[in-house]
Amino acid sequence: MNNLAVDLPGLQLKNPIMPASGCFGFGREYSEFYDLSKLGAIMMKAATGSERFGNATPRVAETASGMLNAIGLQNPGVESIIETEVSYLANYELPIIANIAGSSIEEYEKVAAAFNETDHVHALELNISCPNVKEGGIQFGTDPKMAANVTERVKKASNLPVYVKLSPNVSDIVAMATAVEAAGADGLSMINTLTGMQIHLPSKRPLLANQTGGLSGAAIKPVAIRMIYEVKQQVSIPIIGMGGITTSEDVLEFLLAGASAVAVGTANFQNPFICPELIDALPHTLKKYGFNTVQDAIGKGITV
Amino acid sequence: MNNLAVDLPGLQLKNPIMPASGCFGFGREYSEFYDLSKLGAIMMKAATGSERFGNATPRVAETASGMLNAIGLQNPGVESIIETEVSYLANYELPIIANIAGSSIEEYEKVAAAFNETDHVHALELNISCPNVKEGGIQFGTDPKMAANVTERVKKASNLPVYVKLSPNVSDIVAMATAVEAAGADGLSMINTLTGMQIHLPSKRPLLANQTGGLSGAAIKPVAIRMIYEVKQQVSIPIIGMGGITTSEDVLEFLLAGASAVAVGTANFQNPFICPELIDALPHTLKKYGFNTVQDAIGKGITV
Amino acid sequence: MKKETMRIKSTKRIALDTVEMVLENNYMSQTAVPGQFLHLLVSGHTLRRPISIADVNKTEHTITILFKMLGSGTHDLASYQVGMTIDALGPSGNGFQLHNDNQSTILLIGGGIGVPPLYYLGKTLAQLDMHIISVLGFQTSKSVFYEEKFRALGETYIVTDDGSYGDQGFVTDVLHSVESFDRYYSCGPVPMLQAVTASLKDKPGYISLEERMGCGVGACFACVIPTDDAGGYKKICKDGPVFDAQEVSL
Amino acid sequence: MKKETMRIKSTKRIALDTVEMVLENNYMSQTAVPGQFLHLLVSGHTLRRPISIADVNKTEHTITILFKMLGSGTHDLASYQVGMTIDALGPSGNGFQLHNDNQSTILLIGGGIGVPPLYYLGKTLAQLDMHIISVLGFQTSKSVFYEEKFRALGETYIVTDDGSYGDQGFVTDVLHSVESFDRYYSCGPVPMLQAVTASLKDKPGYISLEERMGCGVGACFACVIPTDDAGGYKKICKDGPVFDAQEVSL
Ligand SMILES: Cc1cc2nc3c(=O)[nH]c(=O)nc-3n(C[C@H](O)[C@H](O)[C@H](O)COP(=O)(O)OP(=O)(O)OC[C@H]3O[C@@H](n4cnc5c(N)ncnc54)[C@H](O)[C@@H]3O)c2cc1C
Ligand SMILES: Cc1cc2nc3c(=O)[nH]c(=O)nc-3n(C[C@H](O)[C@H](O)[C@H](O)COP(=O)(O)OP(=O)(O)OC[C@H]3O[C@@H](n4cnc5c(N)ncnc54)[C@H](O)[C@@H]3O)c2cc1C
Ligand SMILES: Cc1cc2nc3c(=O)[nH]c(=O)nc-3n(C[C@H](O)[C@H](O)[C@H](O)COP(=O)(O)O)c2cc1C
Ligand SMILES: Cc1cc2nc3c(=O)[nH]c(=O)nc-3n(C[C@H](O)[C@H](O)[C@H](O)COP(=O)(O)O)c2cc1C
Ligand code: FES
Ligand code: FES
Repeated sequence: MNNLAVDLPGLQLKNPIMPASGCFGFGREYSEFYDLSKLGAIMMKAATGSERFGNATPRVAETASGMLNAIGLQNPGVESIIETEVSYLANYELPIIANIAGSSIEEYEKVAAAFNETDHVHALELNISCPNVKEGGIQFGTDPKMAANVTERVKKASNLPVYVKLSPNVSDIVAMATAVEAAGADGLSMINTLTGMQIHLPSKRPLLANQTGGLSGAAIKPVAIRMIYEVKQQVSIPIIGMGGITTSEDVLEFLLAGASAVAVGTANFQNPFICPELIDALPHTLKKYGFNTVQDAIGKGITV
Repeated sequence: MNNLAVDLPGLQLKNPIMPASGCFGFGREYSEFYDLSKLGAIMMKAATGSERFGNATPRVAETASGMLNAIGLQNPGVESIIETEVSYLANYELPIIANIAGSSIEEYEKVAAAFNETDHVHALELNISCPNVKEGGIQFGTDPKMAANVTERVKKASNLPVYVKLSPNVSDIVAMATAVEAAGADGLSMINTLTGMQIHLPSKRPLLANQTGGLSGAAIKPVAIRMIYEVKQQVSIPIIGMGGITTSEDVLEFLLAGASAVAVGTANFQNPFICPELIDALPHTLKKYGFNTVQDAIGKGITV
Repeated sequence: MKKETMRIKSTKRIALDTVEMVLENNYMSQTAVPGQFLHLLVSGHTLRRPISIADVNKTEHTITILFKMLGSGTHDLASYQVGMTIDALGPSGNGFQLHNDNQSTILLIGGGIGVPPLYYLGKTLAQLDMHIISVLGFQTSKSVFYEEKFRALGETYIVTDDGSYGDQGFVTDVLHSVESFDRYYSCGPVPMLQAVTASLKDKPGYISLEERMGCGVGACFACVIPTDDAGGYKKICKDGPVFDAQEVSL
Repeated sequence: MKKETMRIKSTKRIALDTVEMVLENNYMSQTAVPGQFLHLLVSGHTLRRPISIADVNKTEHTITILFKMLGSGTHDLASYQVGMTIDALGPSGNGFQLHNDNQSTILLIGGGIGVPPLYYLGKTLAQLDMHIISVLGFQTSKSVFYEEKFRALGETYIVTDDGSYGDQGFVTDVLHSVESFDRYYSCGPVPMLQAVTASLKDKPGYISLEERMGCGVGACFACVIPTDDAGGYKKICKDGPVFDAQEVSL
C-alpha cells in the first residue's frame, strides 16, 4: 500500500502534496519541469465568471521570509479555463481542484455550476477570502454568516465537494470554520494570505499598486499552524493546510496540527521542483518521526 | 532644533525610538550596554496587580524571520515595579511608559491608579491584547465594545495619557482603533503579536508549554504597516508603531505609514545595541529620502 | 528553461555599485540567446532576482551578468565569492528578434542597468555583419561601464544625467545626431523607454521591459503588461522581456 | 558581558554531528570563567544560540566551543569557515563555584552535549590541585569526544546508551563505582540531571541547566526556572546557567 495516500471528499490523493491556488497557474509552466501526474492534486488559479485583468503592477513585493501579492484574481474566466486548462490538465493523472471566486454570490454560483458540468474537476475550493478583491469578495471571508451563505449557495449550485478556503484575517477562525461546516462545506482549506503592506521609500507610497497585498511564505507558517490546530478540534471535516511550507518537516508539522493534506504556494517560486521534492522526501521524514503513513500523523500533534 | 524630536501626549520624545514592552525588561540589563538616556522613551514590561509567575517553559520558539513567545505576563506586580524599577529608571532622562495588563477591568484600574501615584511614569500603555493571558485579557483585544470599556475605566482611574495597544488578531483593526479613540484613548500602540504556534516534531506536541504564542519580528512587519496605514486615516490620535523593526529604513517605513514614533522589540535580542544604533542612523536615512525631521515624515506614505 | 547550478568564475566591480559576474554552466551558455535573462536565487530571499544575460562565451561555457547593487538581494549577490554557486532558472523569456538583414544599421539605446542585455545583442548582430551604433545613458561618470566594449562594436555615444561624462542629457537628446538606421533595440527605465518609443515611433524597434516578478516562469500573473485597453496582456517573464515597441502599452 | 566579534581560528568535526570551534577574542578569553556561555548570532536566525565555553586559552586569546548540529542554527554555524567572524554576547551567566579546597576530590558528570562546560571546569579545578574524576555519557560510540582530554585530568568513565563504547547504560549506573568524592558538577539533559541530583542528594553539587532563550541577558523572562512552589524563580541566562543542585526545581 502507498503510505502517502489520503482519501478526502472527492479526492483520492496518492500523496498529500499539491500546489496552492494562484502559485502554479494551471500547471502548464511547471509541466516543463516535471510530470504533473506526480502531484497529489492541483489547485488551479482562481476562476471568476468572466475574464479579469486584475490589479495594476507592481503586484508582488518581497518581505522577510515571505512576499506580498496583489494579483487581483486575473484569470481568463471559467469558460475559457474549462475549455483550455481543464482539458489540458485532464491529460495528467491527478485530481483537479477548481478555486472559485467572484464579486457576488451569483458569480460564485455561476462558476460552481460551470465546473460541475465538466467531468474532470473533482472538487471546488471556495475562495471567500481573497484579500485583493475590493468589490465584495472580502466580506465573505471575515463574516461567518456571509461565509455560510455563500457556502450553502455554492453547494446547491453544484454536486462537487466544496472546500472552503478560510482567511486568517479574522478574530475568530473557529467561528468561521464551524459556520461553513454547518452550511455544508465538505472540507476546509486554510490559510489564505494575511493582509499586509510595504511602503516603497524612494516613492514614499505603497509599493503594490493595489496598496495592500496578501502575505504568504514561511513568515506566516506559525499563524497557519495555530489556526489549523484550533479549528481541527472543533470540526469534523478535513483540512487542506497551507501557509509557508518549504520542507518535508513543515509538511509533517501541518499534518500533526490537523491537516489531512497540504498545499504549497510561494515555495514554487523559489524552487519549481518543490512539490515533487517534498513528495520524495516525505516517506523518510514520516519514518524519522515514527509514522508509517500520512494518515497516521494527521492531528497527532494535538494534545488536549 | 533636534530634528528627531516628537511631541506626543505626555511624552516629549527627543527621538522616536523606544524599546517595546516585554523585550527590554525594566531596562537594567541593557543599561550595561549603553546609557538609557539615549532612548526616546522606554516601554516597561507589563505590570499586573500582583506578582505573576507566567507560563511554564519553553516560552519562546524561533520561526522564519520571527519568534513566538508565551511569557505569560511574568512580572513582580505593580507595587514592586514602582518601588524598584520605576525609581531606578527615574535616574535616566527618558519618559517612562508603563505597560499595564490584568485579568479583569478592576485589575487594570488598580494598576493604572498605582502608576498614577508616582511622579515618574509619563504614560500608560494599555495592553488589551496580550494573546497569552487566558483568564480574560484576550477578549478585550478583539471586541471593540470591551476594548472601549476598559479604556474608559482606565482613563477614569488615572490622569496619565493612555496609549491603547491593539492586537492584530482581529477582522477589523479600524473598528478597534476608532472604538478606543471614542472611549478617550490618547494614543494607540500597534501592533502586538500575531497568535501563532509551532509543533515540535520529536515530541509531537506544541513546542511552547502554553501551546500558542505571540509571533513577533520581521515576519510581521507587513501586517503592522498595513494596520497602521489603515488606522491612521481614521483616527486623529497618534500611533506608536511596532512590529519587526530592525533597520532605520524600517523606522522610516513606519513613520510614512502613519506612526509618530516606534518601538523595537525582538530586534533587541539579536542586537542589544539596536535602539541606539537606529537613533544614530535615523538622521541620515531621513535625509536620504528627503526629510528634514521625523515630524515631516509622519503619514507621508499615505496616498489617498 | 532549466534550473541549473552555476559556478562563479569571476566577480568584479566595474562601476559604481555595479558588479560583473561570470557564471559557468554548460546548458545555460549553450542555449541562451540575446535578451533572455536568468532568474537567480539569492540565499535568504523569498523571490528570485531577474538579471539579463549580458554576454555568453560558448567555448568557455560561461554567461556574463552585470548588475547594480540596489536593494538587499543584489547587495547579497555582490558578496558571493569566486567558486561559490548560484541556483538559476533560465535562460528565461524570449530574446530579441535578430532578423537576417545583414549590412543593415542597428541602433542600440540603453539606460543604466538596461545596458547589459544590449551588449550580447550587439555582439551577436555585429557577427551577423550589421552596423552597430550605440547610445548609452548613465547617471554619472562613475556609473559608466562597457564603453570600450560597445565602441569595439561601432560608433558609441555616452550621455550622463549630470554631464560628468560624455554629453549631458538623456539618450533621446542624442538620437537626432545618429545617422539613419534601420531598426532599434532599447532597454532601460520605463520613462526612458516611453521617450524613446515616442521619439522613434516611425521606426521598427524592440524594447526590453522590467517588472517585479513572482514565479518568473509565467504561472503567477505578477508581471503582466497590458497590450490594449480591452484587457489584453502579456507576461514579461514568459512572453517578454522583449516586445515589439508597438505591442505593449507603457 | 559584551557584544564582541570573534574570529574563527579553527573548526573541525570531532564526533558524530559534533563540531569543535576555536574562536579568537581578547575580551572574551580574558574574562571567561568555567560554566559561562556565549550567546552566538547565526546569520539568518532571529534568536541567538547559547553555547558553553568548553575551554579557554588566555595566551592565545581563544575560546573553544563544542556544539552538536541539531537544528538549523547549529547546522548553519557548522558551515562557518576559518577566518569568518561570529557576533557573540558573553561571557554570559554565572559560572561554576570553584571553592578553594585544593586536594579535594571532584566528580564531573556530563551527558552528551552537556560535557563541554565540564572540560574547562575540570582543567581549572585540576590547576587548583583538586582530584578530578569524570563520568561521561554519550548516545553511541560515534558521539564520544574529549575522552583523552578528560583522562589527562584524572580517572574517566565513559558510558554509552547502546553500549557501543565504554559501559552500556546511563551515567547514574556508574556513580556507585566512583570512589568517594567531595563535590560534584553536572551538566546534561534534564532527565539525567534529575537522576543525578536524586541519587546524589546528600552530596554538595552544582548543575548547569539549559532552556530556550530570548534575550540571553535577563530581560525577557523566557528562561526562568522555578525555585519553589510559591512563584520564586531564577533566570537561567543571568542567574545561571549554573545552580546549586538544591536551589532549583527540575
Ligand atoms: C527581465 C529583467 C532583466 C533585468 N536585468 C537586469 C540586469 O541585467 N542588471 C541589473 O542590475 N538589473 C536587472 N534587472 C533589474 C533587477 O531585477 C532588479 O534591480 C533587482 O531584482 C533588484 O533586487 P534587489 O534585491 O536589489 O532589490 P529589492 O528592492 O530588495 O528587491 C525586492 C524585490 O523587488 C524586485 N525588484 C526590485 N526592483 C526591480 C526591478 N527594477 N525589476 C524587477 N524586479 C525588481 C526584486 O527582484 C525583488 O523581488 C532586470 C529586471 C528584469 C525584470
Ligand atoms: C547555557 C546553555 C549552554 C549550552 N551549551 C551548549 C554546548 O556547549 N554545546 C551544544 O551543542 N549545545 C549547547 N546548548 C544547547 C544549544 O543551545 C542548542 O542545542 C542550540 O541552541 C540548538 O540550536 P539549533 O539551531 O540547532 O536548533 P533549533 O531547534 O533550530 O533551535 C530553535 C531555537 O530553540 C533553541 N534551542 C533548541 N534546543 C535548545 C536547547 N537544548 N537549549 C537551549 N535552547 C535550545 C535555539 O537556541 C533556538 O532559539 C546550550 C544551551 C544552553 C542554554
Ligand atoms: C502570487 C499568489 C497568488 C495567489 N492567488 C490565489 C488565488 O487565486 N486563489 C486563492 O485562493 N489563493 C491564492 N493565493 C494564496 C495561496 O493559495 C496560499 O493560500 C497562500 O499563498 C499561503 O501559502 P504559501 O505560504 O505556501 O504561499 C495566492 C498566493 C500567491 C503568493
Ligand atoms: C518576549 C516578548 C515579550 C513581550 N511582552 C509584552 C508585554 O509584556 N506587553 C506587551 O504589550 N507586549 C509584549 N510583547 C509584544 C512587543 O511589545 C511588540 O508589540 C511585538 O513584539 C512586536 O514588535 P517586534 O516585532 O519588534 O518584537 C512582547 C514581545 C516579546 C517578543
Ligand atoms: S513572474 Fe509569474 S507570471 Fe511572470
Ligand atoms: S533569555 Fe531573556 S531572561 Fe533569560
